Amino acid sequence: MAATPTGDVDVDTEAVSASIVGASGFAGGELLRLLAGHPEFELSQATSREYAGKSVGSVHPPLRGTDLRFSQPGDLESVDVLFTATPHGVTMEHIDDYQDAAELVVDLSADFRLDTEAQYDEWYDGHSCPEKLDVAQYALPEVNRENLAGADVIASGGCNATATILGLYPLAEAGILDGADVVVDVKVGSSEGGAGGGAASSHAERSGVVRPYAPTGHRHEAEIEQWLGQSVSFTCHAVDMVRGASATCHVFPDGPVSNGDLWKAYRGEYDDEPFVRMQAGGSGTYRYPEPKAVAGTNHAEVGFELDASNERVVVFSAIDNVVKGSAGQAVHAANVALGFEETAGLEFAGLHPVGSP
Amino acid sequence: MAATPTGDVDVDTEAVSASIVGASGFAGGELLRLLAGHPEFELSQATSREYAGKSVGSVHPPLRGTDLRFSQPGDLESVDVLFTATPHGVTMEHIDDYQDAAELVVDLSADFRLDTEAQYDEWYDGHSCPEKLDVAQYALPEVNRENLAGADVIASGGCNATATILGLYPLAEAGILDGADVVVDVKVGSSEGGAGGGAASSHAERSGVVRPYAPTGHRHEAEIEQWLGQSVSFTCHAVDMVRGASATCHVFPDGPVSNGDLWKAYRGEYDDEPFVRMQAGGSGTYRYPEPKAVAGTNHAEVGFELDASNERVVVFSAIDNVVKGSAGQAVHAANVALGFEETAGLEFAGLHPVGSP
Amino acid sequence: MAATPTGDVDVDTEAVSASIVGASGFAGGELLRLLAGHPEFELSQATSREYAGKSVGSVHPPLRGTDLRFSQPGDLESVDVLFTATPHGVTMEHIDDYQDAAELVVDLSADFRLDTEAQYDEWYDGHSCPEKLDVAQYALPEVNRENLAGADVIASGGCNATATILGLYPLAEAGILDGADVVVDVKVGSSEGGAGGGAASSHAERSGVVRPYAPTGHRHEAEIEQWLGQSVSFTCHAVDMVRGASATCHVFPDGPVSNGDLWKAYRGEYDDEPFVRMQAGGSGTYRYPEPKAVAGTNHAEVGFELDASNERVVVFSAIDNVVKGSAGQAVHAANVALGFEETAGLEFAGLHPVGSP
Amino acid sequence: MAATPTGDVDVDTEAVSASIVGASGFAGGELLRLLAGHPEFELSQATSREYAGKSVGSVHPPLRGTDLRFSQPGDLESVDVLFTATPHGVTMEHIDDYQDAAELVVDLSADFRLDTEAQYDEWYDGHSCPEKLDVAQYALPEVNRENLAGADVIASGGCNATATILGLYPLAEAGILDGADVVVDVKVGSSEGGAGGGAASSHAERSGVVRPYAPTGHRHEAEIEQWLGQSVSFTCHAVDMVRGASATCHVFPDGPVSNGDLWKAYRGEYDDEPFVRMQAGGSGTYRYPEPKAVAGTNHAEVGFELDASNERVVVFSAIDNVVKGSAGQAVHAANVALGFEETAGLEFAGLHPVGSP
Amino acid sequence: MTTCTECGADVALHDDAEAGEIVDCTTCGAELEVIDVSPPVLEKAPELEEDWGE
Amino acid sequence: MTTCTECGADVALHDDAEAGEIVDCTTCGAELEVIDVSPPVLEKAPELEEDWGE
Ligand SMILES: NC(=O)c1ccc[n+]([C@@H]2O[C@H](COP(=O)([O-])OP(=O)(O)OC[C@H]3O[C@@H](n4cnc5c(N)ncnc54)[C@H](OP(=O)(O)O)[C@@H]3O)[C@@H](O)[C@H]2O)c1
Ligand SMILES: NC(=O)c1ccc[n+]([C@@H]2O[C@H](COP(=O)([O-])OP(=O)(O)OC[C@H]3O[C@@H](n4cnc5c(N)ncnc54)[C@H](OP(=O)(O)O)[C@@H]3O)[C@@H](O)[C@H]2O)c1
Ligand SMILES: NC(=O)c1ccc[n+]([C@@H]2O[C@H](COP(=O)([O-])OP(=O)(O)OC[C@H]3O[C@@H](n4cnc5c(N)ncnc54)[C@H](OP(=O)(O)O)[C@@H]3O)[C@@H](O)[C@H]2O)c1
Ligand SMILES: NC(=O)c1ccc[n+]([C@@H]2O[C@H](COP(=O)([O-])OP(=O)(O)OC[C@H]3O[C@@H](n4cnc5c(N)ncnc54)[C@H](OP(=O)(O)O)[C@@H]3O)[C@@H](O)[C@H]2O)c1
Ligand SMILES: [Zn+2]
Ligand SMILES: [Zn+2]
Repeated sequence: MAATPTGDVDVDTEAVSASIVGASGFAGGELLRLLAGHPEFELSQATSREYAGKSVGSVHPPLRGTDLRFSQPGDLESVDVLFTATPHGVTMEHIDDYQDAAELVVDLSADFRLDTEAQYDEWYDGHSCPEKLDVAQYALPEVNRENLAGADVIASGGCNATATILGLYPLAEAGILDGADVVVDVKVGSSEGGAGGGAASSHAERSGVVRPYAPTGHRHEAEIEQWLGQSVSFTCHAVDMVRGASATCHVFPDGPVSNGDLWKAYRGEYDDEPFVRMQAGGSGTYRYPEPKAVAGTNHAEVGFELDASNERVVVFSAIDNVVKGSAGQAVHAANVALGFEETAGLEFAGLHPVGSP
Repeated sequence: MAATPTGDVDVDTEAVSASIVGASGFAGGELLRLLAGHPEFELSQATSREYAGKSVGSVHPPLRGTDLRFSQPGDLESVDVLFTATPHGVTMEHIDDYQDAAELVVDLSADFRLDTEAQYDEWYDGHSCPEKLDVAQYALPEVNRENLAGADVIASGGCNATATILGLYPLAEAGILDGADVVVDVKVGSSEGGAGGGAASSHAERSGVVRPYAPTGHRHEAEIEQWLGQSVSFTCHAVDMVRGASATCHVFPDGPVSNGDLWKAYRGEYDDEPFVRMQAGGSGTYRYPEPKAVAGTNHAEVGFELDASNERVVVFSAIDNVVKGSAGQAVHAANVALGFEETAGLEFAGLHPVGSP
Repeated sequence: MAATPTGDVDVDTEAVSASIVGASGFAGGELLRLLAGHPEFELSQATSREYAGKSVGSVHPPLRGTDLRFSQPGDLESVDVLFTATPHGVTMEHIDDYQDAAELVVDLSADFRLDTEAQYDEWYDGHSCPEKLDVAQYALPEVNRENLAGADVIASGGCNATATILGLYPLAEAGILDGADVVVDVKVGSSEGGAGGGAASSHAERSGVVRPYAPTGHRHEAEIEQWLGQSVSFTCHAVDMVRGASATCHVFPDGPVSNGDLWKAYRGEYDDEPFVRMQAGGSGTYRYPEPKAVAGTNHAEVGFELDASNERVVVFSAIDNVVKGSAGQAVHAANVALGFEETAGLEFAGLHPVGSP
Repeated sequence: MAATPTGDVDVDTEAVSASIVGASGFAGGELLRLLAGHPEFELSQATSREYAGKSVGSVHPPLRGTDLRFSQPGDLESVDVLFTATPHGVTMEHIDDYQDAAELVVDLSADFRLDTEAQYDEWYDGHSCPEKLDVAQYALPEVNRENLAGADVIASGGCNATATILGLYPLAEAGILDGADVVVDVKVGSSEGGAGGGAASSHAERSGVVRPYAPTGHRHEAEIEQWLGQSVSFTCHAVDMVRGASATCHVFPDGPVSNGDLWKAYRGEYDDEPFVRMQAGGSGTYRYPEPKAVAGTNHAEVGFELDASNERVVVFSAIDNVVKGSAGQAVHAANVALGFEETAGLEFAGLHPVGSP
Repeated sequence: MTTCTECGADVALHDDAEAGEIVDCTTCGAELEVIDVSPPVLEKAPELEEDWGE
Repeated sequence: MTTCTECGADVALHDDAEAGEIVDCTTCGAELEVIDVSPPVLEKAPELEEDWGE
């Protein structure tokens, strides 16, 4: 999977330096963890305004023992690659500074995921730097691998969008989605809300829920439509897990589809993908995609079942929202962009048994 | 809500005696709990083959201090009402004995929920006593109240079916379901599987899951279709809670529907229902139906959101599977059948805060 | 258990009016729930500064459908009994106003639990109204029933203190605690922290923990010592549940103790108590006290095991922190003080199966 | 940390072959996971009687995509190292066969942990191969590193014993434990019970518990006493997590101890240990050892707090029971025995945020 | 007594309700702004976007 | 080496595989019954109905 180095970053001789803006957050913490274990990157700075001066391990236990301390985002130094894991709106505001500081900016927010200003007007509150939308590339290698080398800005996908796109992309490519009606019913963990806290996300209120939180009009619909060429009816539920996003896609194709057609579509798309695992039926306890089976990993599980009597294909897709749905996707895309081994730094395969990671 | 006593059971002078077959199970335990606190019933026997001779509190902690002990199902004595909470197939086999023992049999299994032998042939493995299907009445008062008085056999609904039917019934009654496409995506707790155990339902394997377990062809589709006059595309997921069934129904009506139409349909159907609560939007932490908000209670929460851009109505419905979805529904139906106050024994309103009950 | 009405409140002819200060919190919400279902009380006001004007059901789902709305604490009207469920410090500051408004004040905070100003100086930050400490009575009926009738101020115990005192009181009364060394290792749920929220108590950080949070010097030691006449070595852990406090007391008596001695001590103290259940060994899944077996109830479970080889008695005690450890204890004490049936409004016996309530 | 190869296994030229007996269980699955990612080992066979013929990934999701299939324990081939992860009693019965098959046997059960037949008579049901007890070495490198090289049989410690020993060993070495009274209060996850299942460990019954399960007389006391030279009063509780063992040790030293003494004892023992992290006080959300902070890793967290007023030292110790408390400890010991890098295959540092892994 | 603009249910206003106050409908939970008090007029209150940060 | 009847992926059979044995496909997880060994023939194994008891 490794390719020759490309892009503007020189990776020939030594470690590539990387910094993280928003490193005290959940996605930023994952970036820290992944880059700390990455054979090609060397961590330079990790910013946090709230924790500046404290060791990164004081916030993120897996990094205990590391000497790195949080610095102020205003003190950013030059670096090869800058990862930004800030709330929506921050990167679009600072993109010039970020690009001054680094040749490659990998952003985890929604700021550069969509192609056009019009989409930001429709789904968000507009865009403050629309002229840069062109140069940004969507990170998800399974759908955009060929455009990542040489990119200046890479936009890591939304977690729910990633789960949905990975589930449906083979159908889109095979034409099975053309004219299909699609309902996407998503279940996500609490880390999706970030490290903030607040009464509704307190343990007492958030435990044990099946809580509809975006019944209609979820912003990720924009990304999904952009990549599938097709709108979907999307609804999100918070459930009692910390990591994980699970999309159940109910697809009603325009014409008849067989199990063979489906396997052809999925295997054709994913057989060579290092981070997608098919899981469709079979035996034992784990028969279909489940978020806990991929928790902590950059893997996606994808599977389906044909419902002949309802002329429906049920597609299941499960990821870890902060890895494959965010920091892992970003590192994977950077690996591709910089010509590293695709799986570098992303080898962790998960745990069994595991509770609610 | 109380009506004049009807049916064959004489409730005028003293407590009505009741026994439970399958009282060591999860649904049977709930029956015990509810009948023990019921002002009109007096518990007579509670059967369990495995625990015969032990006190009911040794299995069900809320019943500690009660003197009642499990007896063998073969030792059933005559009683006014017999509740049966056995696995599918047991009641149809023993229905004659049960009817000999009691004037009213309330069964919690699927054995008498469907109208015709043909349905049992299609969805189950046939029926051993099809001639009794006629005399049985479906328990759910919200859809079948008027037929319960005088019934000889009452069949309590399936928990997933109950959640779905309660969510969609107002739309069916208002004609909004005519010609509509409907996807039902259900999330349920582990008590739905019964008290058995087994490797896949062990705490280590079952914790933290979003696990598709009936992607297609779920048997409850038969009940749903029977009551809504309309087939649905149904998929079930196990999630990390013990009690609770939550149905998200994605409805695509044939023509345009307004918020006003929806409120009219739902309020018309449910404003006077003692056990249905509308919860649609609003403010605070609990905006839509959530199973933990009704855990331990006989309440259903129902709500909806209009997705204008997708011409979709998203309906949410949440119940406690072992109460409203089983034992509570059975007691509610018995209350109606026997002319008791409808809410008798079912007053518990739930807990807040509450984790994953 | 009911006695003749006593105290200053006239309970002969009609419902006793009650208001709650701090009704939007976790303990205040339980008070609302318990008083709403109480046969003798009539709810008058429920205060919250944050939610003033909103219906109480918008914060506490079990109260949906109730017309009562939160009012400002400044708008308190006269009432028979005033329950205060505010953070430590509020009641001592407002005690004069509260006593002007009601003949009986039942406070759930720590403000009036200790006997002397010196204790507040040692364990808290002093006391602003020490002259009232004398008139206040500790609520826990199992240790102070005879002093509740006629009290002007009743101070509901701390939840960890309640669990510990209930576990050890029979040993203290039997003299087995004299000269004994005692370690108390407590495990509690997240509702103990109140409705506030904050990053450390967010679902993502607080899930799945066994987190030492008061390794030494816990303030409840003061109450425990006051009631047992004996200091204990106390350590608290947060675990993954919402409701529940479980105390494991490792007791090393000064001399030999037999199982018979222990049963005599515990049965002597608790056989007639309506809310204490002995649970020591036995068979089945639930052999010792467990918080989930009493969740939502005013019951305490107490049990023990003799460790002959270590000359140790291990005592287990489990309660629901917001009921027996707070609001339920307060209502129970009010029942005693006002001569109501002791169990009035507190009959709920709990659920089985139940997850993590 | 790497040393020159020692023992009988030749590790010079190529991968060392390893097989696992009991590979379908929880500890065996962890061995599979760790050895699959280990740079020095090559997996040869993985046995399971129940799953023979199936791929190891069908039971353990992290191993999906691996071609290895379970084989029958009767079909064991020769190998360099044999790991056995079977229930107590199996290895002592088959030890001759196992030693015929491999030069180094690493057993995860209790069969070879104790030094003498007398201990097995006292704590277990005797020993069928007492003559081999001498040749076995306890695996835990922190206490027995110097005896591992050249061992024929290595006995991995019990998980609760490991947590306790790691917490108290520095005090024992520093003499602070001499004459001290020690209470050990342990909280563990459900994976400790193995992959079996059963009604009491079903999700519905086991969720949300704080359940005393070994109030007195726990067998791990034997190991603990063997390594600390001191008996302890030991009590175990099941709590709601899957992985993790947390020991709170309440120590009452014979004489005065200062914070300085404690830090000296702990830092002296653990400063150079690759898998022990001190965590005592500090700031932020994670101040003391917590199992979820080490879940999935071979790390132990150890910390303490001095309770001057009770002349007590409270020691906290947290591990992942199936890694540091079992499979990871076994691999660590094998690394030491075979002269590999100590941390080889054990680099995973854990996740943040993480729920209940 | 006035009517919820969302679901049509009756909403009871307390005596000293003031314009600008937010009440919720106990039937559907909608947040309603009191626009006028005599006679009472309610309007759906502007919604606070919940930020789930993804 | 033979082919999964469900997804078409290669399935490796071990040397002493016997007719009647159940193997699973490591690509899709399907349980396959070994119908014949030389040449290898696989067939989808009959499914065990999971009972969820509702
Ligand atoms: N969580 C997920 O599952 C997920 C999935 C996909 C994508 N994402 C995206 O990843 C981004 C981060 O999400 P998160 O969940 O990690 O959020 P988070 O936990 O709230 O972290 C936000 C981080 O950004 C920093 N930050 C906030 N405002 C800033 C500013 N104005 N300038 C510089 N730094 C600022 C914060 O640190 P200080 O305030 O201390 O500086 C913190 O480190 C978001 O755009 C989110 O949409 C998240
Ligand atoms: N759990 C739910 O959420 C739910 C919801 C709706 C409907 N239901 C229905 O309620 C019924 C009971 O379900 P459950 O979850 O309570 O199951 P469960 O926990 O497995 O209990 C089954 C009970 O039936 C008894 N039993 C089994 N076979 C019997 C036989 N041949 N003769 C007499 N007694 C027998 C068992 O006790 P012994 O074996 O000791 O005799 C046990 O008490 C099922 O039909 C189920 O479909 C359950
Ligand atoms: N939670 C437990 O397990 C437990 C157990 C035993 C005892 N307690 C005690 O019960 C009390 C309440 O605890 P909690 O857990 O319910 O706390 P909580 O959830 O934080 O609730 C506090 C309540 O007090 C109100 N409040 C705060 N400051 C106030 C002030 N200055 N004047 C008037 N009202 C004020 C708050 O409402 P507004 O801010 O909106 O006015 C809220 O309703 C505490 O003293 C606690 O120690 C709690
Ligand atoms: N779980 C923990 O936290 C933990 C911690 C420390 C130590 N340990 C120790 O590790 C060992 C395994 O524990 P576990 O939790 O992994 O148990 P488990 O999940 O029940 O696994 C037991 C394994 O042994 C196999 N097995 C059982 N009987 C056998 C026999 N007679 N011959 C050959 N194989 C047999 C089983 O597979 P088949 O039946 O299919 O052959 C299974 O693979 C135990 O000795 C335990 O004390 C466990
Ligand atoms: Zn309304
Ligand atoms: Zn296949």
